[in-house]
Amino acid sequence: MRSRLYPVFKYTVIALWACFVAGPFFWAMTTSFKDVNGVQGGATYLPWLQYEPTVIGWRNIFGGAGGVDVMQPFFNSAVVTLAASAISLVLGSLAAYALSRYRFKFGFIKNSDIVFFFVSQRIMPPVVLVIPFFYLLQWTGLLDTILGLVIVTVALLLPIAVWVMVDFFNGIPREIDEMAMLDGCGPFQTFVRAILPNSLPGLTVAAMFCAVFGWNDFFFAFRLTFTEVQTLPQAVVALNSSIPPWWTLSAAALFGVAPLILLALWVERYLSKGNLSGAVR
Amino acid sequence: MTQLDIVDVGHSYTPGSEEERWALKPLGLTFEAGKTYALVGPSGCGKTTLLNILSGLVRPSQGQVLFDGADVTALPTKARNIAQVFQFPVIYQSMTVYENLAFPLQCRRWDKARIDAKVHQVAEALDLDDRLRQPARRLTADDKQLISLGRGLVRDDVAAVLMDEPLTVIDPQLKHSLRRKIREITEQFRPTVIYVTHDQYEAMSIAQEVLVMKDGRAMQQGTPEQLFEAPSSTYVGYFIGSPAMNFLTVDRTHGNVTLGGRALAMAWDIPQSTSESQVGIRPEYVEVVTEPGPNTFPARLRDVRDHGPQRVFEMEVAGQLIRAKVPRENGIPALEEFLVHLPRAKALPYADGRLVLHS
Amino acid sequence: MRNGSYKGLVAAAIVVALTATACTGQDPVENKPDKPALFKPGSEISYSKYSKNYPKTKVKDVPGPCSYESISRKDYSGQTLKIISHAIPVIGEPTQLHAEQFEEITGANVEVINVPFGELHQKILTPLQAGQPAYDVMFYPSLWIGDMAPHLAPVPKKYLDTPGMKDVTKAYMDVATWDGKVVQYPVDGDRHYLKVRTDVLEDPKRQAAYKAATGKDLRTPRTWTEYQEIAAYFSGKDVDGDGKPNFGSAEVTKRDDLTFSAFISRAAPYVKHPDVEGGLFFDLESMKPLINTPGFVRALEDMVKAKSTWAPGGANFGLGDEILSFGGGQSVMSYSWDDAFIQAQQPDGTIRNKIGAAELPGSDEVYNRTTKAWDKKPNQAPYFTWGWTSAVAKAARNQNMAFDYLCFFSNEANTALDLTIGRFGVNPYRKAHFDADFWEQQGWDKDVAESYVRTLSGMESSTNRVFDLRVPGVNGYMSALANGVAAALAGQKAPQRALDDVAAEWERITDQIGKDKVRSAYRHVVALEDN
Amino acid sequence: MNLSATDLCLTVDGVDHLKQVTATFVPGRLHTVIGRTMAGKTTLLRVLAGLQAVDSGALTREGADFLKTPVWRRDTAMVYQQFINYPHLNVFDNVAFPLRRAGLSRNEIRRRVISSLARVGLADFERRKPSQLSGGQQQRVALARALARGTGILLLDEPLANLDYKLREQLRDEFRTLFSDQGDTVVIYTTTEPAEAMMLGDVVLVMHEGQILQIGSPQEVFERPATTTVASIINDPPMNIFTGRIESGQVTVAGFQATHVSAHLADLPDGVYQFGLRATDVSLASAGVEGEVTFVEISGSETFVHAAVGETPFVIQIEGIHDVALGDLVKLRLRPERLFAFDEEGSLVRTPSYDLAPVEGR
Amino acid sequence: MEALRRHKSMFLLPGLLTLALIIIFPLLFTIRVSFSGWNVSNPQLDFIGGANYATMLHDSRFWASIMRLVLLAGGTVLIQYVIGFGMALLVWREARGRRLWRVLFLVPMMTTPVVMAAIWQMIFHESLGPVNDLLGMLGLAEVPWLTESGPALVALMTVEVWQWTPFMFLLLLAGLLSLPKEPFMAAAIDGADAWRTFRKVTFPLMAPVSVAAIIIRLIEASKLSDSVYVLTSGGPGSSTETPGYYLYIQGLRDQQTGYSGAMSLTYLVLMIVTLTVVAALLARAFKLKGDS
Repeated sequence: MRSRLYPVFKYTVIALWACFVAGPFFWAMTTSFKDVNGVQGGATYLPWLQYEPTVIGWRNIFGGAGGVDVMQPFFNSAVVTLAASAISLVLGSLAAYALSRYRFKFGFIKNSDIVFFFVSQRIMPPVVLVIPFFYLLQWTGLLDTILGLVIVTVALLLPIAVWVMVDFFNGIPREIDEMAMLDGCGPFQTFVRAILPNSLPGLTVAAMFCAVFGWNDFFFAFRLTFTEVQTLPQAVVALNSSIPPWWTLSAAALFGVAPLILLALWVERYLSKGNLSGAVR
Repeated sequence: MTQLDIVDVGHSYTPGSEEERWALKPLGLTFEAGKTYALVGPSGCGKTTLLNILSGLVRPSQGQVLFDGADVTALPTKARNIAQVFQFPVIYQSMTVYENLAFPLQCRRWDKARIDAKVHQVAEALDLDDRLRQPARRLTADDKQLISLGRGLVRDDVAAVLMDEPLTVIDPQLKHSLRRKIREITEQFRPTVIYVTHDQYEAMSIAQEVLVMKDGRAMQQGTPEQLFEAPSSTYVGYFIGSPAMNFLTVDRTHGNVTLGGRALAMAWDIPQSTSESQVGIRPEYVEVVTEPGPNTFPARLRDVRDHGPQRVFEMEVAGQLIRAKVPRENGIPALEEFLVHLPRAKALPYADGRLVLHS
Repeated sequence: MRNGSYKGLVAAAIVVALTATACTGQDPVENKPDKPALFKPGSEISYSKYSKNYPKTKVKDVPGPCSYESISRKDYSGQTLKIISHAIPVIGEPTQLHAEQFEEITGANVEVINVPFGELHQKILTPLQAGQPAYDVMFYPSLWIGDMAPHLAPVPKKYLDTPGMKDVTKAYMDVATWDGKVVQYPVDGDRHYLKVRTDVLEDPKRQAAYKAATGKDLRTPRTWTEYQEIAAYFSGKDVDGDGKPNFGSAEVTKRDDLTFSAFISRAAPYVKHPDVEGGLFFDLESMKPLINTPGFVRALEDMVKAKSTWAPGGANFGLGDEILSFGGGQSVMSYSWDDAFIQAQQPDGTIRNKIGAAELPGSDEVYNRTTKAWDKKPNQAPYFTWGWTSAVAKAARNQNMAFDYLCFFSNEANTALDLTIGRFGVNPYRKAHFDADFWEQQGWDKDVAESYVRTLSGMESSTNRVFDLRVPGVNGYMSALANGVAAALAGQKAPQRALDDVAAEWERITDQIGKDKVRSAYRHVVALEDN
Repeated sequence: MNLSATDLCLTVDGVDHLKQVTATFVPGRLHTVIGRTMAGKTTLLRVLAGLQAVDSGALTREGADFLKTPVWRRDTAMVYQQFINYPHLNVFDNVAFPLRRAGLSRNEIRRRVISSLARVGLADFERRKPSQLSGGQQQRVALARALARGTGILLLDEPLANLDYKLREQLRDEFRTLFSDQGDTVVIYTTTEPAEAMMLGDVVLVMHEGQILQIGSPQEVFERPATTTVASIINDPPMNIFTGRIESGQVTVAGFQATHVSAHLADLPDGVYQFGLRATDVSLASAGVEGEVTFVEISGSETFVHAAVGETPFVIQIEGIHDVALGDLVKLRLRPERLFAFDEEGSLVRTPSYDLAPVEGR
Repeated sequence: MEALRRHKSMFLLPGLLTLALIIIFPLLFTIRVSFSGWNVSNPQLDFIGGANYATMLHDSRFWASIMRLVLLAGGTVLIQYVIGFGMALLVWREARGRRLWRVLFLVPMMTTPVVMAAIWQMIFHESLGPVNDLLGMLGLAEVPWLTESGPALVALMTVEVWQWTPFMFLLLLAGLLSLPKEPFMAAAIDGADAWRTFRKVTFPLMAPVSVAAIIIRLIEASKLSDSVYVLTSGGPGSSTETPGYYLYIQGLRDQQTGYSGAMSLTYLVLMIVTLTVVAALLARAFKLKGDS
C-alpha cells in the first residue's frame, strides 16, 4: 500500500477533486468576463486566446443598465444574516445550556425530546412554513421588512445553534458551572462569565453554520419580501430570465458567494488549530 | 523474549540548536530478556521519550537500539515486533474480545486453529475466557487494559511488552487488582516488560528492576530493595520512600564525621574533596531513645503526624530537620527534649548529593 | 465592562435598529403641482447614455400626454413607486431602464424587483389576495388576467384617450379587457409565428437537392407536415459550414417554461375550425375539456415526432435556449414569439438579414368536434399567445403616478427604441409598428422587414384566431397541459394517454375553482375567437 | 455558626447515596470524611454546597434552614478532586474571580490574590493559564481561590487524589499549616486515605454506603473502630478480619494454633467472634503458620505481603522495602495481644490496650 | 445542579418559546389548510374534509417523487460520505499544502445553492456549456444532460455532491482530527496494514461522527429542491421532480395551498418516520448501541 506509487495516487486524487470543486468557480469567473459573443459560439475558457474579455458583466452588477445593483442586497443580506445569527446564537446558547445542564420533564417529554424538537425543525419542508409565515408577517405588519426576515431566519437558524451548542456544552465539565456558583455567580452570571468564554470553538461552529444557512437562504427571503428587502440570492436570481445574461449572472454569483468563501478561510484556521474538533461532533 | 540494549542513546527535540535541550541525555542500558523493568520519574523526566525510542515512535538523535543484538534504530514500530499498552485503554471497538485478541495473529496470517488455541490460552490467563464473545467495548477499563496486554501476549515472538502508565484511568478500587493481575501474568508468560509510571510504588510493586529518571537522566537502576536501602543520590532517597530519606549536613573534622559537634560513627568514609557532605538515613531507622550512647544526638520534637499504626516525629537535631517513623505503640515522648539514635550501618555517606561508598 | 456582555448589547442594538427601520417607509400621498418640463417638445431620445450596451439609435419624442416632455412636468419627489417585473433582461430590463428615467424626470423613488417567470404569478397574486399593498405596478403575462382582474385598477379614461392607446390594435385591446373594462395597460403585442432561414430555404441549390431527395419543393412550410419534413431533412447537416451540425427546429419544450404555448401553436390549425363555435379548450356549454380530442392528440404526436429534428438539449429548451439556437444560427426553423427574430436581427447577429417570418404552419385537415370528423380543407389559425402586459393595483397608493409610469413606459419614443432591442421582449402592438420603413431604418433588408410586417399584420386580419385560455387559475390548467406534453415528449406516456390525463386534471381544476366561474371567464375568450 | 445536618437522605435510581446522615460541623475545626470511593463523601459535600438536592432531612446553619439558600449565597468554597479552574482565565484572574463577584475593591482583590497565591507557593505564576501548569500547580490555584475568599465553609473533595505520590505527601504536609488558622471557617475534607484523614483531621467521620458509621477524634476512630467496616476503612492496608472463637480461655483463629487469650479479651464469654488484626501486627517469622505469598505491594516505605493461610487471606506489613517473590511460602506470626474483637454482627467489643498512655500530638 | 430547578426555565424558555411561536402557527395552519380547498382562485379556509388526502393517494407524481427522493438523497449522501471521508483522510495528516486543500474543499458548502445551480445550468448547457465541450475534446459523445431523465439525474446528483460533500468533509475531518493517536499506534504494533487499520480502527472510531453527519445530511437532502428548481425544473417530464420541488409547484407556483398542505404533512410525517428508522438502523449498522 505504502508503495512509491502511493503519493502519486494521493496527489492525483486530491488534484482531481480540487479541479471538480474549483471548476464551477473557474467557469463563473471566465464567463463573467464574456459578453453575448463570447457565450454564443460554444464553450470557451481562456480570455484573449479564445474570447475578447470585457467587464460588462461586472459593470452590470454595480448599477449598470441591464443588470442588478448588488450593493443594497449585499447590505440587506449582511444585516439579516448577522442579526439572525446573533439572535439565534444568544437564544440557542441559552436553550442549549439549559438542555445540557438541567433535567426537564413535562409529562413524557424529556431533554432529548426537546433537543429533538429543536433539531426536527430542519426536517420541515420550507413549503410548509412559507405560506403561514406570509400571513403571520402580514398580520404583524412585518412583510417586506428586515425585522420580519430576521425573525423568520431565526426560526431556520435556531435549531442549528441549539444542536451545535448542546453537544458543545455537554463537553464542558459541569464542575465549572458549580464552581462559578460557589464563587458567588447566579445562574445567569455563571453562564455569561464562566461558560460562554469557554465556548468559543462551539460558538464559532454554530456561527459558521448560521452564517452559511442564513446567507444562502433564498426560499424565504424571496417569498416574504417585495421590494424593500432584496437579499443577494434574490438579486442573482433576478437575472435568471428566459434569456439569461450569463456574464452578469456569473459576476453576480461570484460576488454573492465571495463573503462566505472568506468564511471558509477562517473556519480552516480554527480547524487547523484543532479548536473545532471537539465542537463538531 | 528479547534482550533490549540501548547504546549511547540520547534524544533532543531540537538537535543542533544553540541550547540543545536533551529530552533524554545519552545513556546506555540493558533490559534483560524475560524481566520486568519499570521506568519511573516525574513528568518530563524522559521516561516517555525512552519508551518511544524503544517502540520506534521516536528516532533518537544519537545512539543505537539493539534487539537481541540486531540494530533496530531505523526500523519503524511495525517492524520491531513489540507490544504496547497505553494509558487509555485501546481496544478495537467494533470487535469482540476474541477478535481483539486474535487481531495481531490475523494480521500475521496465522491459520484459524492456531489462532483459536493461542487466544484461548491467553484469555484463560487473563480470566477473560468466559467473555470472549462479548463486544470488547462493553468491558470495564481494567479489563480493556488486560486485552491490550493480551494482544501482546498472543504473539509468541513478541520482543517486548511496553506499558505506558496503564493504570492512569483505572478506578482506584480496581487499580490494585489490575496491578496484581499484571504482575501474575508477567510472571507466567515472562515477556520482557518495560513499564512506565510516575508512581514509584506502582513501579516497585510491579517490576523486578526499577530505573529512576529525572531531567532526561537515568538516576539509578536497581531492585526496589536496592533503591530503598542504598539510594545512589539524594534525589532517589527523596523520591523513594515515604516519608523521604533524611539528609543531614555533617562536618568533617580530622577525618571524623561530626553532627552538631558530636561524632557520628559510620560504616563508610566521605571523601575529603567534597564541598557538601551529607549523611542519609531512612526515617524507619531513626530511633528515639532515652539513654545516651554512641551515635545518639539530642533532639527536640517539633510535630507529630499520626499515620495510624505509625507516627512520624518531626524533630530538630543540630538545627536540622529529621524525621523518625515510630510505631504507634511506642507512644510519644512526654519530654520536649530527648535523644535519637542513628544506627551506624544505616547512615549512608553522600558527597555532593551522590552516594559514595568508600569503606 | 469585560467581555461577554458586550455581545448581548450589540445584538440588542441591532434589534432596536431593525425595529426602527421597519416602522418607517410609508410615504404620504400628495399631489404636487407640476414643475417645468425638462425636455423640449420633440427632443431626440436615445438610450446610449445609460449603457454602452444600447444601440445608438435616436428617435424623436412624440408630443402627447405620455411624452418625455409631459411626464417631466410631474413632480413625484418624495414618493415611492413599487414595481414587480420579470427577470432581467426580458421585460425586466426595460422596466428598470424606464424606472430609472422616470426617477430622473419626476423625482419619484422607484423600486423594481425582478423575478423569474416561474415565480411571477404567485409573487404578484399572493399579496394581492392577502390584501397586502406590495406592488403598485405589475408586469406579467397577459393571460393571467382572469386571476388578476379583481385586484386591478381600470385604466382611467385619461389614459385610454391618449394617442398611443388609441393606436393599439384591436386584438391587444381585447386582450387587455375584462368584463368590459380595460384593466391591463398594453405594453407588448405577442403572437407566435414561424421564423425560417431564408438563406437556406430559398437557396436554389438546396431547393434542387431537396427536390431530388424528397420529390417535393423546398419552401417556407405551409403545414406542420411540411415543417416536419424540412426540419428532418436539414437535421444533422452542416448548412452554414462552421463545422458544427445544424438542426431543423428549435422549440420551447422545457416543462415549466412556456411549452404550453408551443403546443397550442402546433395544435391551432388542427383544432380551430372556422365554422365551429363554442370553445376550443372547453365546450363552453358543458365545460368539458376538449384537450384530449383528436386535433390536440395529432399535434402532440407531431411534436413527439419532431424530437429528432431538435438540437442537443432541444427537449429542455426554454425560450432563451430557443432564441439562442435560432438566433445563433444553430437551427434552421423556429416558431414562437418575436424575440428570436429580433435577436437574430441584432446589428452583430451572425444570421442578420438571412431570415424571414411567416404565419404559423397550418394543416390540410381540421377536426370538427361537432361532427367528430376530420374535414379535409387547408386551415390556418394564428395564435395570439400571451404577451407581456402591465397593470396597476387597486391598492396602489398613488395611482396617478403608477399610470403615468406606464404611460411613459409605452410612449412612442420608448416603444420605438424598445422594439429594436430583442432581449427586451417588447414587440409590435400598435398599428404604427406595422411599418416596414421603421425596420428598414434599423438596418433590416427590405424583404426581411416586409415579411415581418406582413406576417404580423396578416395575423391581425385573420378571422380564425386562437387566444390563450384566459380564465382564473390559468396556470393550473397550463401547468397540467405542460406536464402532459412533457410526459409525452419524455416518452413516459403515449400522447392520447397523456392528454386524457390532462383532461381529467382540467376537470378537477374546474370543479375546484367552480364551473360557473370558469365558464363566465372563458366566455370572453370564446367571444374573441368566434368573432 | 455550626453547620448541622439531620437525617439527610438521598436515593438515586434505587441506590442510597446518603442514608440518614446526621452530623454537626463546627467552625475552626477540620473535619475529615473518610470512606472508600462511592461511599457518599462527594455527595455529602455537594449537598452542603447546595449543588445537590436531598430527598429528605434538614440542613441548618446558625439555626436557619440552609437547604433553601441558593449555592451562590452559601458562602462556601470547594476544591475538587479534578483540578477545576476557569480555563479561560489566568491564574490571577482565577483567584480573583470570586473576589470580584463579592464586589471587593481593586486593591483589596490584588492584596488577597497575591497573598493567597503566596500561601500556596505560586507567587510567580499569576499570568499563566491553568493549562500551562502541572496538575499539582493547578490544584494549588484551586486551593488559592478557595482560600482567598475566606468563606464560612470550605469543602475539599479528595483534593490530593489525582496527584503524584510525592506531591501528595508534600501538599499533605503543607495543608496542616494552611488550614491551621482557618478561624471561623468550617473545613470539611474528604479522603480515601487513612493516613491523610488521621493526620489532618480534628474530627474524623467514617462513611460507608451513604451512612456515617463513626464520628470521633482520629485517635478514637483509629483505636476504637466501632465496627469491622470502620476498622478496615481506617487502616491501610485494611485490617485483617477473620472469624475465630474463644473457648475456655483459648483463642482459635483459622489455621493458627490456639493460644491463651490475652488480658484484654479475658473477660469475654465463650463464642464465635470476628477478630481484627492490623497488618503491622502480623509478621513474617522463622517459625509460625505457613502461608503462600499471593502478591506483594510496596507503598511508601512499607512492603505489604499478601499471603493466604488456607483460605484466609492475610496482609502483612513490613517496614522497609523487601523483595518477596510471589508463590514463596512464608511463616506468619500473629500478635494475639493486638487482636480487636468484634461480635458476629461486626460491632466492636474489645480493643487491645497500648503500653503508653495516648497523648495528643499537637 | 438539581438544586437549581427554579432557574432552568429562564434559559430554555426564550429559545423554546421563540421557536414554538414561530413554528407552531405554521404547523397548525398547514393542518387546517390541508382540509380546505384553498387554491389560487379560492383563497379561503373552507372545509372539504379529507378530499385533498384522497386526491393525494392517487397522485402518482407525488409518490413517484418520494421514491425518487429516497434514491437521490440516499445516493448522493452515500457518495458525499464516501468522497468526503476519502478526502478528509487524504488531507488529514501529512499532505503537502493541506491547508490550501482544506479551504478549497470547504468552499462549495459556503455558496448559495440557487446561485451555484444557475452556474451549473450553464456548465451543463448542452451546446454552450463546458461539460459537453470537454467530452467532445475527449472524443466522447455529447450528453443531453438536462433533457434526458438519466443524465438529468446524474447532473442533479453531481451538483448535490459538489455542494454538500464539503459538509461531510468538514464534519469528518473535524472528527478525524479529534481522534486519539493510540489506537493507530496499537494497530501498527499489532501489524495491521493500511486497509485493515482503516476498517478496524478509523472507521469504527468515526462511527458516531459518521452517523451524525449522515443523518444531518439526510435531513437537509430531504428538502432537495433549490437545485432542481434552477437546473431542470423537475424535467424532463417529471423525471427529476423531488417532493420539495413538487410541493413548491403545487403549493406556491400553482397555489394549490390546500392540496399542498395535505401533501406537506404527509411528507413531513413520512420523513420523520423514515429518518428515525434510518437513524436507528445506522446506529445499529455502526454498532453504536450501548455506547454513548
